[in-house]
Amino acid sequence: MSEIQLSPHPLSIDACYASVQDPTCGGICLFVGTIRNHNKGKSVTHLNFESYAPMAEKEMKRIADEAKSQHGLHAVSLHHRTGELAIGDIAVIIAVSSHHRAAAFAGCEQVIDELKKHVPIWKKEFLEDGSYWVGARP
Amino acid sequence: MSEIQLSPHPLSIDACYASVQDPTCGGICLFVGTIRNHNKGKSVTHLNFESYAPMAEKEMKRIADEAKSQHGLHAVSLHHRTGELAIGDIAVIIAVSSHHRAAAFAGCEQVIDELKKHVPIWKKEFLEDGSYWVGARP
Amino acid sequence: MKQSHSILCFGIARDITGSATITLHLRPRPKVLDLRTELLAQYPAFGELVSFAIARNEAYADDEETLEPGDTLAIIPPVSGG
Amino acid sequence: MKQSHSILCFGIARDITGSATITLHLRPRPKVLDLRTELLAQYPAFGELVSFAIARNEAYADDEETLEPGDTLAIIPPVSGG
Repeated sequence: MSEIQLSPHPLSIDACYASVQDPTCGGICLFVGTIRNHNKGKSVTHLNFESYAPMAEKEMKRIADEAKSQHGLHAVSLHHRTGELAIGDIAVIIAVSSHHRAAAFAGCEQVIDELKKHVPIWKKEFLEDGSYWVGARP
Repeated sequence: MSEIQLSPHPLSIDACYASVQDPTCGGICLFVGTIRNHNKGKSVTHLNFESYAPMAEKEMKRIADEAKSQHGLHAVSLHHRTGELAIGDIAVIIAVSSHHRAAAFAGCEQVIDELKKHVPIWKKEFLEDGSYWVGARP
Repeated sequence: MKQSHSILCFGIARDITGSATITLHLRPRPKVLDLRTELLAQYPAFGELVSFAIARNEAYADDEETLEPGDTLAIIPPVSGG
Repeated sequence: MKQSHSILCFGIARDITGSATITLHLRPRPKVLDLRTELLAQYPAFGELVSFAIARNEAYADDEETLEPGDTLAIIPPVSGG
């Protein structure tokens, strides 16, 4: 089972956890990405996530499905927030359940690594003196 | 910062998460261990965790501190349940925050691996036709 | 006879073009590479980005793919989710 | 003149000894290894376990450590937390 959400509403760790929990699995690995108050020495006040929603959802589903089959996972859940977020808000949650603990860790790490490389979501950081699209320019 | 709990009360993922969350950290890795409904083909009805509490707390603290310094983590939280648990109940939660994502995954996995090797906690599984201490006999 | 294609712009691509959708006129049966070349000709600022990809029908497209009329096209500047 | 030590028993160790605490009488200034040897002599069932450790003052003890009167001792059968 793999389940994805791209949502403008606050994300819930419990909801992501519940969607992969299963009495046959002993171990669940989660990754939670939050908004940091600084980036490369600059002070961030808030930020905005823009997405190409239909393609982002397809890429999220593909990444979750690939991690599931490559690591023999029981279930993968991947939730990503869009819109304006404040410092400390949750941007992304990944939950992975597996019969084998090491596979849960490896699968969860693969999902966040692949998401950061391929899913069409763009982060604009707002500083005290301006804003910029993260990672766009060298 | 490292924080440990050995508790007869239900564990909270949100509480464990909150104790490591920090605006300077972008990534938190969690591991949640739950009670499975089977073990080596046998049907488990419930189980009981017994601990040597003062020593278990010292070992938990040592393991959390070592992971923190070895992987350069920001914070580690390690909560373990004791007493009688039902299928699906949470036995252990580990939360690790870090500036670097890969370190959070590696540190979290180290904590659960070390806990399973060294912390004096014993699991008695109750099957439909008896009970036994897990891992005690070959 | 040129073929016109409308292209979605996201993130910094929208800042560069000044619009959420642009229209480019390309040779008949163009490849993705033709689209990239025309885009750089009209908007040289794309050359200043770390990289950019083209999505065709909501999937990453290779430079050698041929664009069909009616394809949904988008410019994908460097992503930064998570 | 033997020295008596009380020892905490957890998990399957309590099932084997039938008690949460046992008392063993050892030679003066015994080592952890002497305790293990006496334990196996009195309760051969410990030899059937995968392994067992001895904790001294709430930490794992090496076989060569010397036991002092007043030490808090415990039998640690294979752990299974998590």
